[in-house]
Amino acid sequence: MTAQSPQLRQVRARRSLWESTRRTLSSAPFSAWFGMIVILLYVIAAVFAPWIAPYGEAEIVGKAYQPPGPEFWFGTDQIGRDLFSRLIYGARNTIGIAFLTTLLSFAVGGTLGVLTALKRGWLDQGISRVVDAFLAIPVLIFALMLLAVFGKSIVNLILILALLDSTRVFRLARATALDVVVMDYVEAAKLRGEGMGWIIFKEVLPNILPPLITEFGLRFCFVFLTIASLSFLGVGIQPPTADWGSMVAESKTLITFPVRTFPWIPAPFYPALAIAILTVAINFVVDWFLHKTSGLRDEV
Amino acid sequence: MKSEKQRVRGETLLEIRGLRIEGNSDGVWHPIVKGVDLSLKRGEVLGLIGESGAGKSTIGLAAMGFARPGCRIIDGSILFDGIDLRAAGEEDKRTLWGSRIAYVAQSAAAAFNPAHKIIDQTVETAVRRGVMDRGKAVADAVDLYRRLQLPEPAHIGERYPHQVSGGQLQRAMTAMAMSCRPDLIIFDEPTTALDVTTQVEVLAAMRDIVEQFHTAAIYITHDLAVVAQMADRIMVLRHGREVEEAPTRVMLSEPREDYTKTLWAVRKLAKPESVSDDIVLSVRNVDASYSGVVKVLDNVTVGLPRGRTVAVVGESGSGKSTLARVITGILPPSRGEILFNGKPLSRALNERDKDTLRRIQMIYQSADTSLNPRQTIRDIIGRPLEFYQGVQGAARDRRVAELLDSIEMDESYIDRLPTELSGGQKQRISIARALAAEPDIIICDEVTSALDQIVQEEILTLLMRLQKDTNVSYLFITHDIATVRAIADEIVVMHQGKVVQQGPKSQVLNPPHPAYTELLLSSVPQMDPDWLTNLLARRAAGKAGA
Amino acid sequence: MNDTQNKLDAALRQAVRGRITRREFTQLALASGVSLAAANSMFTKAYADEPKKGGTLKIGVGHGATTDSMDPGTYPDQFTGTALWGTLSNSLTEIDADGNVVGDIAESFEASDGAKKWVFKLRKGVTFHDGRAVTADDVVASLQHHRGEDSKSAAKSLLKEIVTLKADGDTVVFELTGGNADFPYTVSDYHMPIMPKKDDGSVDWESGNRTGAYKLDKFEPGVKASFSKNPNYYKADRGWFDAVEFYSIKDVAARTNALMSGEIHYMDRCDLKTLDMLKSNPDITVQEITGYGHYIYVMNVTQKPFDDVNVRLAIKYSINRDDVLEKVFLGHGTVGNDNPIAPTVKFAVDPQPRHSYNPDKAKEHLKKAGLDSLTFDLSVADAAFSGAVDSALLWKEHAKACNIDINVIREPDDGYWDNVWLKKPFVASYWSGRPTVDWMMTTAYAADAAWNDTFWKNPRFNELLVAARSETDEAKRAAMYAEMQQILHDDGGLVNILFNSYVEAHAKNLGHNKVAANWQLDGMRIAERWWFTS
Amino acid sequence: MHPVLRTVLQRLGLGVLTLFVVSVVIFASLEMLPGGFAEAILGQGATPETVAAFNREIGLDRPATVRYVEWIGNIFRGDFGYSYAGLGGSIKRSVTDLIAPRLYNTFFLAIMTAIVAVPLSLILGILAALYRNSWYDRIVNSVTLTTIATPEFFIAYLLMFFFAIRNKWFYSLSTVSDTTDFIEHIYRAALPAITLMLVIVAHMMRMTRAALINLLASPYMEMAQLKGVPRREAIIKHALPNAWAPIATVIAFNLAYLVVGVVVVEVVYVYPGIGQLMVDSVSSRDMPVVQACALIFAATYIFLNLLADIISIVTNPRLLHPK
Repeated sequence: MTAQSPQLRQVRARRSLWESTRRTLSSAPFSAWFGMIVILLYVIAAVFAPWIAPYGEAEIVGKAYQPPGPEFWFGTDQIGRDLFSRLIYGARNTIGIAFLTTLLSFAVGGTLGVLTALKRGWLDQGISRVVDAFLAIPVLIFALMLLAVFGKSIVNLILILALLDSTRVFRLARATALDVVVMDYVEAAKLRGEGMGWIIFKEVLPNILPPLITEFGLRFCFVFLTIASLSFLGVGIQPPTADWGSMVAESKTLITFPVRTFPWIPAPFYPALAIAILTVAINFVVDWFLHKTSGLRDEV
Repeated sequence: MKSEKQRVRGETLLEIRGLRIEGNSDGVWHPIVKGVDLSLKRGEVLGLIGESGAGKSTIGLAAMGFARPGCRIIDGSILFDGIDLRAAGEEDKRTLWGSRIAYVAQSAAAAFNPAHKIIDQTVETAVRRGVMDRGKAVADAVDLYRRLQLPEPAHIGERYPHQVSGGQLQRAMTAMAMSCRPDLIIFDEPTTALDVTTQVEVLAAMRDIVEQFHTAAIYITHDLAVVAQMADRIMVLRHGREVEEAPTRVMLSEPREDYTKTLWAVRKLAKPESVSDDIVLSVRNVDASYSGVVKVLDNVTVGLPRGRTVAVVGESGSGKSTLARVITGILPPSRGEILFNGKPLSRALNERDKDTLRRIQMIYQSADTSLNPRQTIRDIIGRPLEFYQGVQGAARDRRVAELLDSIEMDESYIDRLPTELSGGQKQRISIARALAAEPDIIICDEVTSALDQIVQEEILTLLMRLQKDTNVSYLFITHDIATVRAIADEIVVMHQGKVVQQGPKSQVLNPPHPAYTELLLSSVPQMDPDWLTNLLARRAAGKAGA
Repeated sequence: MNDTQNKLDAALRQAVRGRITRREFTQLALASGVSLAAANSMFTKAYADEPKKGGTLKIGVGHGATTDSMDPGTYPDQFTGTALWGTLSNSLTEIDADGNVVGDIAESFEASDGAKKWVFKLRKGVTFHDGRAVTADDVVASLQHHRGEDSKSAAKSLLKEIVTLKADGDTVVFELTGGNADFPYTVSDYHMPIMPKKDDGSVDWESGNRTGAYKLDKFEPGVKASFSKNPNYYKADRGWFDAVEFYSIKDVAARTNALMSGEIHYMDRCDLKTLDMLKSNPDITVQEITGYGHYIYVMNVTQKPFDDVNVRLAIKYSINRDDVLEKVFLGHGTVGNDNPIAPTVKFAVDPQPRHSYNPDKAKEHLKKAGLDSLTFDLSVADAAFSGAVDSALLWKEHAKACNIDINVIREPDDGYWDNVWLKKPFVASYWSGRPTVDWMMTTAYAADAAWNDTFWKNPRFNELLVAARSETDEAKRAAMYAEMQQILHDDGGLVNILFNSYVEAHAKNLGHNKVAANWQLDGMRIAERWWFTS
Repeated sequence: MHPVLRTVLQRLGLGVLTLFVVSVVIFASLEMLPGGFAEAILGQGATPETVAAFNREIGLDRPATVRYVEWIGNIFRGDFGYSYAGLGGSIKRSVTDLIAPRLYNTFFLAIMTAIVAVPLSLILGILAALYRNSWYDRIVNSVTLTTIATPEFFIAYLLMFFFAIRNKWFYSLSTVSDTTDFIEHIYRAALPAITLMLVIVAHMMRMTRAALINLLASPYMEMAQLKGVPRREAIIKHALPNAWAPIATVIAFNLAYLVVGVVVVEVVYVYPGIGQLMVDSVSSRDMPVVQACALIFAATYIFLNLLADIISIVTNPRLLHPK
């Protein structure tokens, strides 16, 4: 837009970082606020799980399926563990694992994506072909095989999911980077004689962050859905570790029993709800973020 | 022609009073237009002129009762032919738009929908409004194409936007605007994106068609010489306020306000040429091509004297930017050699050593794309320092401060991001970045063409001062003759990859010229309302004569 | 099941078949101390239970894979077992509801030469589904299928005691390496259906032309197997349904839902977690049978520290079996006593002293072994039996009190039986159990047993085992078996946590007699034994 | 050569290459899996002799490379080989026979779902873009989000509970066979289809919306408005044609998912699809079957993406009519 008065620019120029964040937040819609608050709560729960949770993660503290009450807020699960505590620890494990996985997949996929976008040529071809192949193999089944090969430890789970996810990240990073690598400042850096490392991490990456961060949010959610499905197929996170996905899978048989036999919400609904709410929250924030970074302004 | 026009003055068509418009950024509202009055009679052409940010486009759109997303009209009245556009509902406005008020956007390339054929888009409104059935509409459109001197008017409409040149698109868009014979057309910088030679044709076409249908128009531009050709009256805007308003001739002959006077100061800026034989960089018989098929550079030979400025002039596609890429080594030449300080320069970038890289620096046309939006000024200017000279920490910051000072910017800017600077400031930063390397040569690729004229002048003077201080040589790539006059010692005229003419400024700018140089020079708009008329007449005569 | 009860049941069955009058039954009932009202209600109920013809039985089984094949040598589990054997085929003998072996294709069988020679006399008028009569040659061919160099049969090792088998008129004669009084049990195995012999001497296992109560209509491996009534089945009082369909439903929730939505009438392997809720469903009966199957942890007694019997005993005393049964298996099963022979098996005893949780005894035995604390690795995976991991974790807790530190290692499920079982020193294992003491012991505890997963070689035990085989005097055999079980209990390398129950559920309108315990699904022969009451 | 044709050929070439890589990857991971076919089949019952016998029969006693080369050789001759299961008998189970019915079922379900899901999500997406930030938009957004956010099997069980157990409107068992007639098949596959629909509609609808909204900022949309084109028409006539490329990509991705990603749903509803087959075959190490499944999956994926590319070309004049 040619219509932007110098004053306007001045104001923006004089604004401190903190103030601008404050302004940005103040302009955030309700959904974004909701999202951020929820995420914050989850993170707190995850970080301080041992202090918040009334009982231990795998501690058997009562009879099976006790209804919620002062003693057990959400009741107990199939072998008498406190559901509430398991949920809290679940937050820790689920979010922790999902976060590590996503982080790893972005470290690998992102770097490679930008690198290939810069270098092109045979490197690009080679990597792209392999990535295509990996994309063409059904994630679940492939994960199943790899887990069988390397054993179902949490570490392996993270590594394998990260590997499989990184292919998708690679695709995105490469696509977005292609728009950035043609920018003059990248050429300027090349002219200066900068090394690949600098160009990737200082010149290109910072400029493709918005779409990557968005994708990060979504991938993050998909990770624990994938874990849920894996647990359902019998190879996810192994008991007694509390993880929402596995928790839903563990007590899946309860879902289809008439609720009247439960005067309370059946056990699997809590973790499922936990997942749903977090995903919705993240997506709200992501949507808002997208909206801010995209040129589009809504009619005011 | 103008004299005829005096007669057809009718009643007032558009009446704007006390218009105030605000723009929103990050949830805060800032004034953009601060109370502008404006009135326009039938068949009259009003020129809105001002720098970017003067609010001229905003006013232009407001004249349609439209405010862009993120803008809002807060006060004032807009009466179009008696209809209060501020009070009018979306539906009422929609029926006016396209049929009675039409808009011609700055970049036709972007404003045409890539997915539809030109003809379909041209007749869209006419057909929807039921002004005429499609058959008639198409026929009419073809007629308009013809009047606008579009090549093969019968068929050009069948093409998709990306298949025709920018100048043709701009005219097609004018045809689109004309399709319903509106009472008012808003031209929003319609020729800014065009080459000078193309601009002449487009200007002529638009002027004639407006006259023929005796349509009122608001012509928005930052180029006085251009508006002088189009408008009956000119209104100068600054920071959302009217500076002065007067009939074109008056405005040109005796502008009242100082600001208006400064607007064409740049035209007056002229550096005495001084030739030298101490060649720091010489390009010899260089060929270059991208795909390997088409020669973008064809046997180009250019010499750049130390401490002097060589201007490379040409239209887009003349290969002048390619020359820069060849010299910087991004595009290795397919033939010929480049001598730098007498020694042959390695063809490819990665074969050159750090010091050579340091000695040849480049400044790009658009500071927006040449400054990394995620790096602060400190990093942008500081990087070459630590990269080439290994200056670190406090020492580096001190040097950055000095550089900022040398480009006449306060060191308080050191922690700003490029996005927080004005166009001119950004360009200064890129200059500072180049200087930081203490180069022998700076290649300036259209460095001023994206800037307002006043800012252009500032930048050019800065460059010249720096040249005096550091004895750096400029290879100055531009399409703007005025700039060339201002800064060059020698001039190289390029056309379709070949060097048409080169030599000292005085020699190149003064007749006799080779044909192309002639065309180029003559196409540069002059501060004379009759320039376009006369030029066309001359050319017609020339054709007739030939 | 006490004696009178059995007598009454028998009488009832007679009565409803009209062999004795209602009065006679009532008198009998009163005589055995049952009130008149009770007797009457028993009679009416029994009458309602009277088998009725008709209907299509649909069964959901938690096994079945696309790799299942008609080859009985490779029947891996309940799906193939129940469908392709129990429904489609018969073996020479079968195990009845009380765990006794009775003739099936064979009308009778007798041993001679100290049970080294066995003669099976074939039943008259038994025909294959294509109408051809079953001959001794068919029987020989069918059993040969599991023997010989190239046999891929899982039953191969069961039959390696056979020296020769030959057809002799309407009898089949077996020569064994040593005496085996339980040989008739062996040939009741579900891997050994009788199949028609081909001209080339080999047996036709592919076509599914067998002798069973139902003919094979369609077999879609891993999905479904459907059968229709065999009109000229030679057992008059078996095979009531018009058609039987088996669905492979691996997901327990899906299985349960199918039962609740009435799309199947019978499901095996119920989900213990939700059993109470299932029971609360008015149209569904949950039935629980303690079978021969048992969940055990086995140690390699040839390796330190397990080579010391005191260490073994200390370990056996260090686990609270009741707690495991309660917490992990939610009470479904019978705690074990380090004796692999299920209580329901003939000659089973309960060796004393029972190995129940006792930290003091455990410590005491450790001391005897010259240790005051003990640490060892325990390799487990739910592939051995579901709950193996949780049980191990619980055990770890129990053992702490005994100065025993168990280091539980979770092994991958895939390939557990190849890479862990019989390889690691202390592992989780599962035996689906065998109908006889001899069979069980021969398979897993005899010195030369193919699957001796404790590597336990006890001379006395082995000589008893051999002796008992050829011993035809029931009393003497009982004594021998009792001693063997005692020895194994005291000295062996197995920690038997519990005998698992087959927990299965079915629609209320299914009728049946006493349910066999040797396999799931009424000894895998549910299709020919059960019926619709309405 | 015409750009469309060129792209198609080029992609097909790459596709074949990809398929090759896939087969190598799969084969390698199968080789790495602990245990072999015999052990998997015999389980606890495996003895060295029987395992040896099995391997002799299947030819597993030969080195992996040899087996792979042989296998791929047969593939090029269009022979997918025989399942390891029941190799001994006179009736061998050819992989094609094994897969054909399953593949039919899978495609049946996929197509059945797509036919409803694709138009539905397009309409929902366009409406959401039209009335963005309206209540409709917000509601559709949240609902779709929650469906994305819930594990598939959870949705599946819920549907099962409400529509098969509480109210016996549908079957909870979707077991079908080649004897099931068309209508019956549709009826049986209804619940799985709905489940999948809930999952993919969300993705596609959101992408449609995003793709459209991205374009609203472009100058030609403003131009359309200033030409007096009504908002609805502007979005459908001016935005949509330029949004096909991203939409097509995401649709292709989801359709691929319908074929390759439904194993969970198949398990829950006991639907004899190809996903189940592959999982089974993996756990029983039935190499020829696993490979065949993998190739089919990969091929589907590649084909659909190719389709998406073609769509984005033909809807983009720049590519369709180069200067």
